[in-house]
Amino acid sequence: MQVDSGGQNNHGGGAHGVPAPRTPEASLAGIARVIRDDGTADPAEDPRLPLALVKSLYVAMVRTRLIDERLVTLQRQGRIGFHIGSLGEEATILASAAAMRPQDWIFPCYREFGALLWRGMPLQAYFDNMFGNANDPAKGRQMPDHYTGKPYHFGSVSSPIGTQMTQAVGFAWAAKLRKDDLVTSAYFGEGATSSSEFHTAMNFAGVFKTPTVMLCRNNGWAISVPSEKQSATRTFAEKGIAYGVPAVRCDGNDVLAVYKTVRAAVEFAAAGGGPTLIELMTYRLSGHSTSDDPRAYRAEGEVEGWRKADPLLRLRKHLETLGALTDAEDAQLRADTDAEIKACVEAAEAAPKPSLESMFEGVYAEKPWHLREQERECIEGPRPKAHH
Amino acid sequence: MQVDSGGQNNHGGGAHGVPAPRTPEASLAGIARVIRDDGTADPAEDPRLPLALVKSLYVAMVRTRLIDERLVTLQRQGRIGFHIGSLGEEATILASAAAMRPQDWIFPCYREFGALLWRGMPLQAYFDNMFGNANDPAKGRQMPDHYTGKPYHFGSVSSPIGTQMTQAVGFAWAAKLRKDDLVTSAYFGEGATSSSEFHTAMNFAGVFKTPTVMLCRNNGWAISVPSEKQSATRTFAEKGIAYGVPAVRCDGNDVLAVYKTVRAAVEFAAAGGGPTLIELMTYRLSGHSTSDDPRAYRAEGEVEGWRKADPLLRLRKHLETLGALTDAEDAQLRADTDAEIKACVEAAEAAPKPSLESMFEGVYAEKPWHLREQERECIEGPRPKAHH
Amino acid sequence: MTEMNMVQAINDALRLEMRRDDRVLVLGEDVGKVGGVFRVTQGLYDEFGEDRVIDTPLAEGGIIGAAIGMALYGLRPVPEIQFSDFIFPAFDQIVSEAAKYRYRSGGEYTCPMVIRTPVGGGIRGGHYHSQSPEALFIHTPGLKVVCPSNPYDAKGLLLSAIRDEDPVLFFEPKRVYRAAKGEVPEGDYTVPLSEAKVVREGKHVTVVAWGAMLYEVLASAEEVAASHGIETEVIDLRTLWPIDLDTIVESVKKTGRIVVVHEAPKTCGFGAEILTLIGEKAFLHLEAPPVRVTGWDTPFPYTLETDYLPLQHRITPALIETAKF
Amino acid sequence: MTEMNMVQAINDALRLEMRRDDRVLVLGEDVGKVGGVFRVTQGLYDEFGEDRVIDTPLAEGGIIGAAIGMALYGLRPVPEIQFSDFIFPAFDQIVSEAAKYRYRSGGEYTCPMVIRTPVGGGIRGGHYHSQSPEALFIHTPGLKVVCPSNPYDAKGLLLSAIRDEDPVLFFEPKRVYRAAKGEVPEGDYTVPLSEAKVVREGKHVTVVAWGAMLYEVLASAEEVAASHGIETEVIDLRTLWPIDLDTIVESVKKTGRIVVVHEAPKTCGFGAEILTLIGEKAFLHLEAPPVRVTGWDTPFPYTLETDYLPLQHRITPALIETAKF
Ligand SMILES: Cc1ncc(C[n+]2csc(CCOP(=O)(O)OP(=O)(O)O)c2C)c(N)n1
Ligand SMILES: Cc1ncc(C[n+]2csc(CCOP(=O)(O)OP(=O)(O)O)c2C)c(N)n1
Ligand SMILES: [Mg+2]
Ligand SMILES: [Mg+2]
Repeated sequence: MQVDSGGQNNHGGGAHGVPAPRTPEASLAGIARVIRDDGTADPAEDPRLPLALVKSLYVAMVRTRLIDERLVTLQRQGRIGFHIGSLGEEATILASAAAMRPQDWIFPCYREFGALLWRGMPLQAYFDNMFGNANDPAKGRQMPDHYTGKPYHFGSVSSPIGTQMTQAVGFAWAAKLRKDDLVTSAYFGEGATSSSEFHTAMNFAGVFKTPTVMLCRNNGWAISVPSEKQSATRTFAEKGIAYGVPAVRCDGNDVLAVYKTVRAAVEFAAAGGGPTLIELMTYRLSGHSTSDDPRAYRAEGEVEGWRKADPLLRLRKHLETLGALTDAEDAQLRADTDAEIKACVEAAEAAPKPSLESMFEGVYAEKPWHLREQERECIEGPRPKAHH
Repeated sequence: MQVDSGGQNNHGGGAHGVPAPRTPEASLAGIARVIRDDGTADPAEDPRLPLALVKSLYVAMVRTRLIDERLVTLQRQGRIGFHIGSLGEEATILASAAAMRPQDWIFPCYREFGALLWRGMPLQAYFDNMFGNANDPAKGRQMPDHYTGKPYHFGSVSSPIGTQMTQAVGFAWAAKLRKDDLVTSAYFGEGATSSSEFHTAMNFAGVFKTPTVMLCRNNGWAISVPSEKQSATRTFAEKGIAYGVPAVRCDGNDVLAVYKTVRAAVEFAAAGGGPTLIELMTYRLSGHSTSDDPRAYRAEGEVEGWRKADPLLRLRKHLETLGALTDAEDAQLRADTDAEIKACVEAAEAAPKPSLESMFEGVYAEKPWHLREQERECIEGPRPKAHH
Repeated sequence: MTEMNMVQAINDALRLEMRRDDRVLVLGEDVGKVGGVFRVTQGLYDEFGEDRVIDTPLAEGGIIGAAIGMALYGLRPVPEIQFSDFIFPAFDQIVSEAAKYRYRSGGEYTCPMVIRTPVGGGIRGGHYHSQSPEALFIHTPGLKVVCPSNPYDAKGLLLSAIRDEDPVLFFEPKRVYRAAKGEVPEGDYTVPLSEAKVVREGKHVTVVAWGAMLYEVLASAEEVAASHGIETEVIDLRTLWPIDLDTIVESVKKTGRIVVVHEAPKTCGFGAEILTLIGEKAFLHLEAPPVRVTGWDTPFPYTLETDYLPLQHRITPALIETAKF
Repeated sequence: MTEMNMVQAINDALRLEMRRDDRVLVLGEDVGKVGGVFRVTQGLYDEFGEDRVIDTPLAEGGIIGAAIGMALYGLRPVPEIQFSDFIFPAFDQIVSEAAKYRYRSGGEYTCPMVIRTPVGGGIRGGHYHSQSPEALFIHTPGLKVVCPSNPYDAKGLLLSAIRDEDPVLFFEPKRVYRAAKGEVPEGDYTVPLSEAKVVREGKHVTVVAWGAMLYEVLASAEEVAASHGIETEVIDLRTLWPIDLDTIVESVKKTGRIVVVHEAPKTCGFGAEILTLIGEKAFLHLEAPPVRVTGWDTPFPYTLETDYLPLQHRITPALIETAKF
């Protein structure tokens, strides 16, 4: 069992004065890594994953990156309304998703479209969600990036911070009560550890020993609020202590470390050990979302430092040391992905809007009289002039 | 500075299987005490309080006990509607209140009428609250034991669990911003550590280093739920670690230990050190309130063990070893208190009910038209037949 | 048939459904060994064990958040909130999550669960053990809201609610938990949701009420029948939302007059909605201004609670005035 | 006088009052260096420093709970909730605590504070960045609720609200944050709470609205004046609660007709309360059924938001029908 507490308490009364972990080096001090600077795997730490798996993780991370970049462009062009991506955080998302077993369930925050695609959602369906068209599995009812993937054992994104954590615990608890061999994971940011949901989810998980892996993406920022203003602790992992929940910190830009750590927690949970809190040390390279301009609150220099720790570069270097990736392969992957994205965007843009009827469906299992009445009023009434 | 963490994490994934601290001995294992079994103070730990202070604490605790007992009787007789008392927890309440400085503010849970009286509220005013009559400072608007004592730097009781913690932090924070030398304390039960308010209050206190003393009365029970079902941790103190807040456990039935621990935290806070979490190990000797019959869920044997650890007995023995309390004095104290209570009850019962007008006052600073209208309707309309 | 009070009838429904459907479980504060502070879940812990009758930590948000997770999984949780005054720490999970799950996920996920909670005044509970927050949930699309007034309906409605595919707020009028008694069939039966019941026929004025206030309305109806010969038609709403408007409209078409009685504060209470619906559906049938008899717009007071509540003494004059208008 | 938009006017009010009264401070998520996600607090951090413009951890319950503590101490906190959709984690502190403090403590404690929060749709925010929860707070005795529609009122009402002795919910219609522009005096002035404003006079039909919908109502009023010669009297409510009912009743006595427009779902929305009040106060003056034009009773949808909102296309026919009834 690889899981242990990386936490250390600061009894002096809070972390004030402790320098903020604003560089990759400071952020990762004392944390075990697998992929070393030269790209080779540390033999003592290497989980020895099949090469095919590592390569497919690389493919997925590159695709995630390219999709992300394209969506930002589409938003700038006014073709989609919003995007919230995972630039720089791909390893935390892809490697953790890959470490879950097929029967396990993922409860997303909002940056995890990469995990949803890994789980099998067709790219077209994701783009349909981004455009909110009639083909969107969520029927265009929610903002972009508020996707849903039940067929892929993947939850439903909502905006209120933290709610998915408690639900992931309840879901895992139900499975445990039914003796169903499954584990749930919940993604959330370090800012979300301040929410009441984190407290409740962790406490219930601890008390009822639910098979849940709590995945804290510590990307340094909650919109404009730096991680050191969220908590007076030195780490977020040490919060596990308050709930009797084992916790561990992990280099979140190291695909192999993330996989190994999450996998251990999944196996621990599946074996009846209960929950684990994992703090994945990473960095949000982009703004919070397309609505945000981070230049108003953070120094470009800080970002520069982290660009060098880009998880894609690290994995690529690793694959190169293994002789498992050629430049030509990489270029082909990017070209294929671009083409695929282009086709999806075209189809998504061409698809019709959701119908007026669809607005009144699914509020309840059966439509009550008042919604039937409102639906009629809406459909028979005049349509709005174009807005926006 | 006496404050340090008594917490130890349990990395096995929760406290399941750890025997519940259901006896005073198990509960207090490893915790420093001041008053020893033979009644003498441990010279190494003794805070050397003035004898007059220790005696006045004894007086206050006896009065608290006698008031409590009388209120239970009054409730059984149907003369008051409800009481929630502090039987067995008097030391946690009185010694902590005494350790606060005059300029400090107390934010109560609901078992702390003893602290309110210590702070100077006349006993009559408390009984007026218990009867909800026109003289009640809260104007008969709230249930019994939902008192208010602003003149005594004492908050306003409300039922929703936990809300006072965050408010105590906000109040202390305001004082700190205004460079006003005051500390706040918040009382709460160990059950309340599960509430979202505990999480938020502790986190804000840690981040903003507010001068706040968080007083967790661990009395073993949250109504029928035993403390070991609230959390998978071995202690509640160790929850401080999650917030960078120093924490300490204390023998809650040892007046001198409570005073010393709380005083140290107050001085630490006043000196700019920030918040402290104190877990006071005690036991709820009564039911949760007069509405509760604990025989439905707990073994009488457990209560028996704790009766022997009664904080009044311990303090009395201590005073006797000091030759500072005679049986005659004790009897006189009890007789005086009885007489005082009797007079208060009579006056409170004789006082009129709050006026109908009072029901419409104080919703806002000024009465808006709709409440003036409703007041008129109420006053000019028929009165209800007697209910209950 | 057995005579039962509300507590027994609800307990009976829970036991029955837990025997019939092993996906059903109960969770909340003190619901286990002690059987809830009102003893509604008494005996269930002994019969079904701690995996299906679960004492939780003190966190309403956790109770509902976890129950949502359970419902997503496929169980049928019946969480209890000890008093409806304490539902607010769970408000976000209820209105942002449970209410919207089906809609926001395009129907992939559903959230069938019944949140049971005692409601209303009359037990000298003051500010925080007396409130009636139903309007807040009725205003939230995606939720159903039920409030029975008697043991028969309580059992039948709870069985319907647990079998329903949507999240239901099940408000139990604690003032009549033990006072309301009646014959209850022993086995399985349901009272369908969204069907109001005319519990007294009359031609002069329609009164809509639910829960504990129904008994006050019935007493006033008797009073005005005897004193003024006014025949009141009394409708027990039973399900508050989605409302059975037809039954009310039909009655108002007959009487031309409507009074709504509820304990919650007047302003933005459910009474406003009912009267506005009548204004929309039966305006031309109204022969008198629609009237509300409700709690005042103050926090719920302790000592003066009988002056606060819309009891018989306030309903009777409203009936007379409306009928005579 | 300077031309300002709503964002600038609110910013100006905050800056002015923080200069005038050193008890006033701002706290919330991202209100500091970046000046709020809508930039409403921009520049305040630079002028007043981190002790008076405070970035908090991500916990709305903490923001409001701490602000209550500050208000009890004697400060005048102006907490910001980033979107009113995210106010629910703070719901307990608002409705159980802030709203009841004065009453429950017999007047010993008071809780003056202004909770600022963007409200409403129109920015393609979907379920969770578009809602209008005002009715929940209007239903809670002890709270005041304000929603300005233009920069002049926004500044004047905010200054009144901060100086008020009671807790105020200050809803800012984000759809017109930048679109609504107007002349705003530079210095100190107030717009009193609980005073509605007749922004267009007319004799055929009264419309009550607030916030962003006011502009839709005015567009419809022009439209029906031109097309049907219908003269609409438009009332900008400005303070939702306590309501200025006199102004509405007076207008309805003249027009005999009333339409309320709001974005929130219809059922149990504030429209129901306004129409019921009119039924109570002006029943005999009504010449047509009172009408609501509101959001539908569904969660707020993304793609179809203009079909969801009660915009001009839905207001216009309601005016015509009501005027012609
Ligand atoms: C309850 C709630 N409050 C506020 C917001 C607005 N908001 C959205 S994301 C965010 C910051 C989240 O930071 P973090 O948890 O660190 O996640 P990250 O975005 O960094 O992945 C905030 C404040 C929200 N969505 N929900
Ligand atoms: C939000 C909320 N939920 C539930 C309750 C009902 N309740 C009152 S006291 C209590 C148990 C509190 O236990 P603890 O915090 O240990 O305090 P103690 O009574 O033991 O002093 C409960 C569940 C409440 N008052 N508020
Ligand atoms: Mg973050
Ligand atoms: Mg306790």
